[in-house]
Amino acid sequence: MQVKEYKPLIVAFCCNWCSYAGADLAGNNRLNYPADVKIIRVPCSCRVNPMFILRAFQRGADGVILCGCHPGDCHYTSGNYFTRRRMAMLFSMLDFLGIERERTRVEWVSAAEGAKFAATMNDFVTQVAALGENKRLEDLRCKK
Amino acid sequence: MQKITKEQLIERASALLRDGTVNHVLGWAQGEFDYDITPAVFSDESSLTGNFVWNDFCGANFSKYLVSKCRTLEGKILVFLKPCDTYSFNQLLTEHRFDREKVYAIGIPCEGMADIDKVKAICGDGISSIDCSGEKLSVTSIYEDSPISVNTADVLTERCVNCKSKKHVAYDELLGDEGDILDSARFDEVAKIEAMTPDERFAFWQNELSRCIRCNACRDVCPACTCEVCVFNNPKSGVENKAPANSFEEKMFHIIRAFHVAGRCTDCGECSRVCPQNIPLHLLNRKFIKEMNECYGEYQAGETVGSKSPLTDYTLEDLEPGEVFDRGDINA
Amino acid sequence: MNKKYLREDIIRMSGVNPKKCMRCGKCSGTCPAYDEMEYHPHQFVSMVESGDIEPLLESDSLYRCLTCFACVERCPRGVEPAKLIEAVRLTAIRRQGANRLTPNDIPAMLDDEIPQQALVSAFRKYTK
Amino acid sequence: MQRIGVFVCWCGSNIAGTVDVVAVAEALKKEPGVVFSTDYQYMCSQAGQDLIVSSVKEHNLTGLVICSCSPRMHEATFRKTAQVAGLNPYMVEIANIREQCSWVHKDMPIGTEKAIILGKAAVAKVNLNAPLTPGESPVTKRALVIGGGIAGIQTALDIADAGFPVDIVEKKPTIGGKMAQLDKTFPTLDCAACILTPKMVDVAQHENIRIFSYSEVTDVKGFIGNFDVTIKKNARFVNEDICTGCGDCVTKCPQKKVPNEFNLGMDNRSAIYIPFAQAVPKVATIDPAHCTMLKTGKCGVCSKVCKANAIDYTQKDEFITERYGAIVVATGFDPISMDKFDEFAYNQSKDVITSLEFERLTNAAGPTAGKLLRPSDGEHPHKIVFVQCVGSRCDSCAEKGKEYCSKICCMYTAKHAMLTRDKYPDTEVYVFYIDVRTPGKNFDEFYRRAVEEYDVHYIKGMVGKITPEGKKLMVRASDLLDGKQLNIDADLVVLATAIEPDKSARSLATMLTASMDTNDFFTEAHPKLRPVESPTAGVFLSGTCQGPKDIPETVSQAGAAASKVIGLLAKDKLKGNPCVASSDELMCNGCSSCEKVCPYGAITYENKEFRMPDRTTRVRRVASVNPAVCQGCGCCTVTCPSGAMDLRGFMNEQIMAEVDAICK
Repeated sequence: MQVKEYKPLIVAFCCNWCSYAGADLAGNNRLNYPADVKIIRVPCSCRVNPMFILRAFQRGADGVILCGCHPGDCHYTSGNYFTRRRMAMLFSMLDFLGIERERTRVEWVSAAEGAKFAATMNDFVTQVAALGENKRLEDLRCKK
Repeated sequence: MQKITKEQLIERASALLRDGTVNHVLGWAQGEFDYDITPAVFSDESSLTGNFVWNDFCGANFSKYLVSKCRTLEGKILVFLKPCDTYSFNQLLTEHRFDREKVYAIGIPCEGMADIDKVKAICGDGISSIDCSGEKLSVTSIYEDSPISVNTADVLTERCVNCKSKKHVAYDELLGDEGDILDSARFDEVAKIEAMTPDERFAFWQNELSRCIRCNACRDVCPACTCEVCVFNNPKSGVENKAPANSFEEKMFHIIRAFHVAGRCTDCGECSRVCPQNIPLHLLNRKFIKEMNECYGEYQAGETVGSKSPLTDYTLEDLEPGEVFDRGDINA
Repeated sequence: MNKKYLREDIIRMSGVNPKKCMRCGKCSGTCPAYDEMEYHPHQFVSMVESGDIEPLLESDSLYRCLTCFACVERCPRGVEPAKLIEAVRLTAIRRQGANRLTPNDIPAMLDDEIPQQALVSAFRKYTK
Repeated sequence: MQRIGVFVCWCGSNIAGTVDVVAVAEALKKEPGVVFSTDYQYMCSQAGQDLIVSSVKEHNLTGLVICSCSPRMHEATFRKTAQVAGLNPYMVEIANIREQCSWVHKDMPIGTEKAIILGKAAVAKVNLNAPLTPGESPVTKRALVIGGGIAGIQTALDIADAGFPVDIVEKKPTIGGKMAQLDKTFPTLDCAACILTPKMVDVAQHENIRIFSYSEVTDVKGFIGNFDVTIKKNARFVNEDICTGCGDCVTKCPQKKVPNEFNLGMDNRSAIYIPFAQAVPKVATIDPAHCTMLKTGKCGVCSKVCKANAIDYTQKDEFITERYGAIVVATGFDPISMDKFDEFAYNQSKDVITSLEFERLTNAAGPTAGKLLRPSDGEHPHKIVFVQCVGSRCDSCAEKGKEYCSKICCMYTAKHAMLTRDKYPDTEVYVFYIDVRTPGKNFDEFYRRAVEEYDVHYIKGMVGKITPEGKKLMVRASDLLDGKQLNIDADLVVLATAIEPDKSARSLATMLTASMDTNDFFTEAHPKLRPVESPTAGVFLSGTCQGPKDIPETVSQAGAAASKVIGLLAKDKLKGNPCVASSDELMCNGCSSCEKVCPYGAITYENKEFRMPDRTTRVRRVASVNPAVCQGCGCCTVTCPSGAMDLRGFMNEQIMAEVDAICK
């Protein structure tokens, strides 16, 4: 019998203007990345509340990645600058609590960077898969 | 022993009540024991002389009380502020949480507050009274014949050992001497945890936070937690939760709480003081403060009114979240 | 000495970032010792930046700089060429054996004949 | 509870090739709220849309989930479909199962599984969707242009020609700005006055344009479509409506020793003055700081000679409040002060001048009637040195000049050098440069002509020091290419000074809540795609207030800003984006955190009375979001500690539901 391959669950928050469009471009160019990545569309990376990220982990996500416009290119001029600070602080706090820092990432992906989007997702999935299941953050009640 | 005496405070407060400058006094009152002092509102001279106390156990930071008291009490309120309380006072003003016009703030010097658990560790249980008037604490216990003498320095609370400032950053009137901003070692403990391996850190916090009983005392006392409705009480927030159900929820609670007060926390240490489970909650807040200081420049919440916290600000050259880890590997 | 190491050492000693230079030549335009020099202030900046330091160390130009700081004062980019020249000069002096001075060495040198300023400036030089 | 219909699109084989669409439709049927689920070949086709409309009616649907291509592709299409079916367009959510599923995954079971999860997330979100209606606000069909230089003039003319009334506010007594002071313009060498003054006249005569000269904006309230602006008309002590601009008062005024700012202090004017002959409006202005009558009450000559009886010594500053739909900032620039640059001896010698002063010296209407004469002794200079990049491209730590390149100096210096050589061939001209930057149509050709045809000596190297020696100016510089130090005994030195935004720009930006960069240039809403709009809705940028520019660039930006304004004013009502932030007043702390991160200044605070459960009332400070200004980024929602601030269409609850659906 074949051992079932471990599949990580990745939640990706993508800003509507750059990264979500970048993900669409990856699709247009048929650039493959694992289906483990599920994208949630937000208007701007600065819309992502740390609570969403914690909630994802709580409900069993193995990794969370946040994608936004490159600094300086934010559709709303400054949103991703705030994201950068907030996420730097949140991730550093998660690390402080002993949660693997490889499970979180912020990546700037422009609407033209379909290839970067696919490469980033491939890389992130590999990185999270190497860590195995997220045991430190999940809420056991929520796991089937 | 505190340098300024209870009598001096009562005398000044009485004078201000008498001449009508203030109508109420926010001060400390005797609890069941000498060491469980509670905040109280005094509205006349006789209650002041009867119940007002000031000793080494008057840790409570009154700034937060102003938010509700300014709404419910008529007239002007006198508040006594220790140096660390003045930072919370300013921070609350920055956030427009109370009416400055309704408050008369008297800055009072503080020699550090005593930690009853540390006293108990030395003297054991059964403490019946503590006399703070001498150089040393004189502790009377039902199990001992004569009072035990305890060095104040040995029983200071953690926040006072690592006191960040003896300077008052806000007041209408100052009693006693003004102190200085101190070079404290308050981030040493954070650095120690940072130096652990991720597994050790996880184990450390698992051990600490699993004791949490979600009594919400940390939140309720925190001068940064003055929300009209707390997200943990709000069914629409998605994180509403009244009791810890498992190992993650208290982590979620404490991470979110620390994040909500990040950049606004003045490091007054009230959260750890009131925690019945003695969880070092201040370390979470200090981690944020240390991180923000290192990444975005020194910032002390409440130092001035109207300052912009690092999380509501940015520069074009800020570190990327990944780079925050790379700057001198903290796991090395 | 390794070329890269030499460059970094001079940059460290001087505290100057030669990359900020925009090649305007105002330092050389303002230099009162220009005609005495084989290499001019702007060349010091650009040669240190490219790591081409040996010719500077061997040139007399090092000692023609009056340290008048006109170049430092007028540089629009805040590059401070005089400090760079000073660092190259120090490197040359160190190669000749004169080396570091620590506070402990001072008492032995104290002498009524030596002016205080000489000691202070020597100390400043040799501790860099 | 919603009644949700799920529509799974095949997109031919684009989706159906990798995703089992029937299985997806079947699986989603079991989700809470879903009452109908189906699949179809092309959902975006007319037949597909008809299917949606009929299903809505048949099954009484309240929300739609379309599993199809990217919402960036067809969200608008399906929203319209929903509207046709009688639903609120914002009751539609799209699950992107093409670009983000079938096109990037090859394996059918995996693709199907993911498509189902994406569908579930969309269903979870629609369950919490609420109908949204875009807010509407009226548009006041009048524009305000702040600044009456060439940028403001061009913008105002373009807007006025489209039929909308425009007001220009200019703080000087006349419009015209810096261009009115110039002599000739590069690279074509047209006379500045010849091309500018007709435009000034057009402005004055245009039925749709009002000019508030000698006036400034003191207060701005409101938002896009509805700005309430207070304009202060400074007292000029002359009745503008009666003054004929005959100039009798100017000639008769006994106080004639006032430095003439139009000629940069190189000659004098009288206390009552008209800045220059072609001024618009051509009316006199009394300078209260120098008028003897106003200072001592004794004189009154101008009043006596004025045949129109226009002089009014009792005139007061007047405040006018007007409502505008759009505001264009065209505040322009000034050369920086030379006070910190001792090495160039600007304050020591009259013969060291700035380029703008040089313009006046060569201008036929200038203090020397166009003859190039040394300001110190009126002699003809034979050796002229031009210094480029004075105060531009400085490091910030040097704290003297500006970090940026001022952009126009290379070209106007080439122009000055060329014109000098053309008019006075006996003059030797040197230009000291760091780089010569000539990106522009016919720009490099122009510069090469200066070098090749007019023998201007271009020397690479910055001037280090200028020392006045007798009648000469000793210019010391290094020639970096020849490797030698030069000492030139010049008769005249011209400094190409850096330009900076007008001093009034900073306070104006605060009034407009428009953002600025560290150099006080206004920032644009998007550096590439929205270069003439400020991030603050309804505020537009024209000319050098946004960054250094030459005249052609300024005029094209002015036209672009005008077209944006016309586009705005052409609308009767502004329909906002309904996905905007809103604050729950019952939960708001009034802490001002959200205001600090809002890039649009959409959040304000008010003290509001609340009835408490115990029937008392309490006044609390709460935030309110102006939906006409908010663009819906959601930054405030994360900053808000109490969670009072939420974003419509992307509510906390909705995103949490999506997270839960994905992680289930």
